Amino acid sequence: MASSSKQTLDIKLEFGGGTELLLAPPRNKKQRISLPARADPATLHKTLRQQPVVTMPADEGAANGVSSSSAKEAGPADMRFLVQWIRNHLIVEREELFVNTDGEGVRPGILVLINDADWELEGELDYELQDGDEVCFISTLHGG
Amino acid sequence: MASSSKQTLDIKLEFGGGTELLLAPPRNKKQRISLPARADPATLHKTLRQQPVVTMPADEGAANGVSSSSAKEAGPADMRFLVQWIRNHLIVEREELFVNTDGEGVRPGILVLINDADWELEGELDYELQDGDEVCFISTLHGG
Amino acid sequence: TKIDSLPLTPSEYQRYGRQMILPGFGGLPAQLILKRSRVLVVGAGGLGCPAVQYLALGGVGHITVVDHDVVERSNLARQCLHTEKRIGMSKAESIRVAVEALNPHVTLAPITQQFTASNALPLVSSHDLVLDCTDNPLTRYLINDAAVLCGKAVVSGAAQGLEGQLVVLHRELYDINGAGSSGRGPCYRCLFPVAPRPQDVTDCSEGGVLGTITGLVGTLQANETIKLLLEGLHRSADGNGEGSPSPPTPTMLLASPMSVASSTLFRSIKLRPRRTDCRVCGDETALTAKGLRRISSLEEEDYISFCGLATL
Amino acid sequence: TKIDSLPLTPSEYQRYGRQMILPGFGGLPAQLILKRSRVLVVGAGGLGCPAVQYLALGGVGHITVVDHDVVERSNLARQCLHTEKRIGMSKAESIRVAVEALNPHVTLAPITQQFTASNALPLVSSHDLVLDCTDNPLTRYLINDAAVLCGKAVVSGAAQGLEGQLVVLHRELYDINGAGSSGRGPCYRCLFPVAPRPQDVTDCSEGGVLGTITGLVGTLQANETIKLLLEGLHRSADGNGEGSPSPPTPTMLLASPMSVASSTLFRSIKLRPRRTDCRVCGDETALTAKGLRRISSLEEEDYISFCGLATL
Ligand SMILES: [Zn+2]
Ligand SMILES: [Zn+2]
Repeated sequence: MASSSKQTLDIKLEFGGGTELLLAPPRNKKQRISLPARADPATLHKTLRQQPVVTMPADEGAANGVSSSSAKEAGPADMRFLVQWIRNHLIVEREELFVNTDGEGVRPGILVLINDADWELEGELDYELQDGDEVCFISTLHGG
Repeated sequence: MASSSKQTLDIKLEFGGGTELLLAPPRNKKQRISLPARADPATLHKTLRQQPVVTMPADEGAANGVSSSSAKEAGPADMRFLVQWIRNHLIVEREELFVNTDGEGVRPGILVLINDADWELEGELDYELQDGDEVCFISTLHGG
Repeated sequence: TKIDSLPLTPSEYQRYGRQMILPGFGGLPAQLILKRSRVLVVGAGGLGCPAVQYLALGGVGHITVVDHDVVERSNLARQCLHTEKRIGMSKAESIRVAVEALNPHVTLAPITQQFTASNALPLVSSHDLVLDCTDNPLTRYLINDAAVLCGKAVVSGAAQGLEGQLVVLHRELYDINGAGSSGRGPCYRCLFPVAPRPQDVTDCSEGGVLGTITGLVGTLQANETIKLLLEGLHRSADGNGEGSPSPPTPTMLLASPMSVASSTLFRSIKLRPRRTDCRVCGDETALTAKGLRRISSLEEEDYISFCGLATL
Repeated sequence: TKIDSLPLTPSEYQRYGRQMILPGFGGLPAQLILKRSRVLVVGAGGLGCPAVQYLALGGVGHITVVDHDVVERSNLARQCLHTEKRIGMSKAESIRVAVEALNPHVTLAPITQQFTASNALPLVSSHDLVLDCTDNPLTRYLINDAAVLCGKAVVSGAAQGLEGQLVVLHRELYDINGAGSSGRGPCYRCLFPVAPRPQDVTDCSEGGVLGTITGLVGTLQANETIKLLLEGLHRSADGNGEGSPSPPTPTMLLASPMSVASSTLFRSIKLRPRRTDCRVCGDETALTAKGLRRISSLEEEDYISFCGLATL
């Protein structure tokens, strides 16, 4: 709770191609979140779902996220962490339409973009998020 | 001639909607120029046309431009200066299709954009150019 | 009443079903708004054809097309609603024939006269908005001035060579609270107070144009029109994020889809706001202060001199 | 010979004149390349209609359209080449009728069968490139695999809801010196090595789609096709800046033209390069190292299981 704003990353999220339909209403396609800069595993605990966060003000993110800076296994916030964070904080139903069956990645058919580039160019799950990054989740379309 | 690179501004130019047809071949729609940071009036002299510059390397711009930093009337490079610079260095024929009849502005029907915004939002001819600015000259289209 | 309980025929329900179920479109209320809309399309060429095509397919109920030209073979590489067999027919009439086959549920009213200072106001005032699909500056200023005098927006498209431009003129702006209109965006005269000289104007017959470019811009004009017609509905809906437009900064879309650089295929540029001393949409005080006369009658304006065409 | 001295008929000169004079198009040589091109369009629906429309108008000489569906009324709000009167007719045949009226100088070959593992290779190999205008992942993988096996590029479009996507797959890349091909961009399997589960796939009949979106994407597919067909000509020309493409970074265009935010109307995203261990376009060494079997016969591939459709 004593976290300073330096312990959070300002991340712009965007959802498209239908992935926005998995979010809590009003299903904003564009959201700005404050992500803890250190990926404390406790953050990912499902009980945090009690506090649904739709568009987080900067300090609320910090309060939610960094419960203890001395927690073991905490590392820089990477895409692996962000995917879990979104699953726990933003997705309200049918999370299997967002995450992979292994629970770690993103389901087949969702393009993940980090600053408008395919995340496979950036290291995928291992990419360490930077303050100001823009991350998009776009479902590929099949219609014609 | 003793100018350092700090005395030049790196400006991205773009020409579209047909204005690129007024340029010297190969009529590159996108060009990167080094503009003297101080608008020395001598720079604008037509005799400089002897040295046509299509896509200027960084130091050539400085050499061409800043003949003397003590020249009177020198001020920060503004859009008025850039329009003249383009007229003298890039336009090879029919310059009346680019500049206004008053010789200072740009002819009616050309949209001027500074960093993707109408230059009227930025002060038009009086706008002082910043290093890295992107300036576009786009002729309005009338066809259908 | 019976009409209210079944506002569309079963055939219309079948036809429009796929768009009515679309989240963000607006369902039956949106379809009914389109059905009751009246749209004026000036120009039945490279832009007018695809624009009318998608307006008619989408179910815009009444479309008036104004064009005094006849179909020529040189039009056929881009003007998608005309055919080899209809060479020599009025373009407006040719579009009527095409639309009849595409969607019998919409009315296409062909006007085979030129759009002039004399007929501009009655034409514009009897429609909800105007699509500028013309090919010359004089008509563009005329459409603009008529639209401003009638309080209508103009969905203006242009295509030439390998480039296209799209802008909505004189559009109503809404403040972020949705509390109502907060004025209008710039009109064509705000953006271009001085007409280009005739020698600076190239048209498609001199400079050439590619069909996919006019097709793209015309389709986007239809899209923008549908967006504008449904704007009120979407603004009043509590919405899903798509449904509540923020105040649109006036922008122009530049399209260069033949470019090899992906960064310049499409670009939105920020435009200046309305000019308070604009001769057609400006404020009385600003005009008086500058000694400018407001345009109040199109027939009293000398568009020919304004466009530098008097001595040609 | 006589044919060489007048390679187009006077009627064709009249028709294509406006695009042949266009700086950056390529004049008569470009028009002749289009005339001699053979393009395969899989899918005669919302994307196939506008794509074929502008390919035919532009003078692409031979267009084969594959679709086993028949025209239904629910198609007509977006599928611009079909008409009320042709409800019940095969879509491929309906497109043939439409194109005959639009441009008698091009050949439209309708194939009223499904595109399958059995007919994919002969169909793809006899054309210069393929437009993917289909509506399901299975056919998208099949088109991709056939195109890679035949060494052809795929101009792939998709539209759903209020969004569209466009990407050229397996395209030849050229190094900046124009010294020749420097390999290929990613294919569909490079981008999506694992198929989406059926429950994650919505199609237009469930999710809905708007006609202006399919119109936009289909028109852009035609545009991209013309760009690709003329790429060799433009690369060899000393050019005017338009004429010498730099090596294209693989990109995908995302279109949300109904969005109110002008910054997201169109966006080009950078894609990953070709996957060396891609099962269809990968390198032998990388595949062997990973113990993967290269796809060499479409009929031996189990597309139904791959797309998770076996148990449905
Ligand atoms: Zn105005
Ligand atoms: Zn591949």
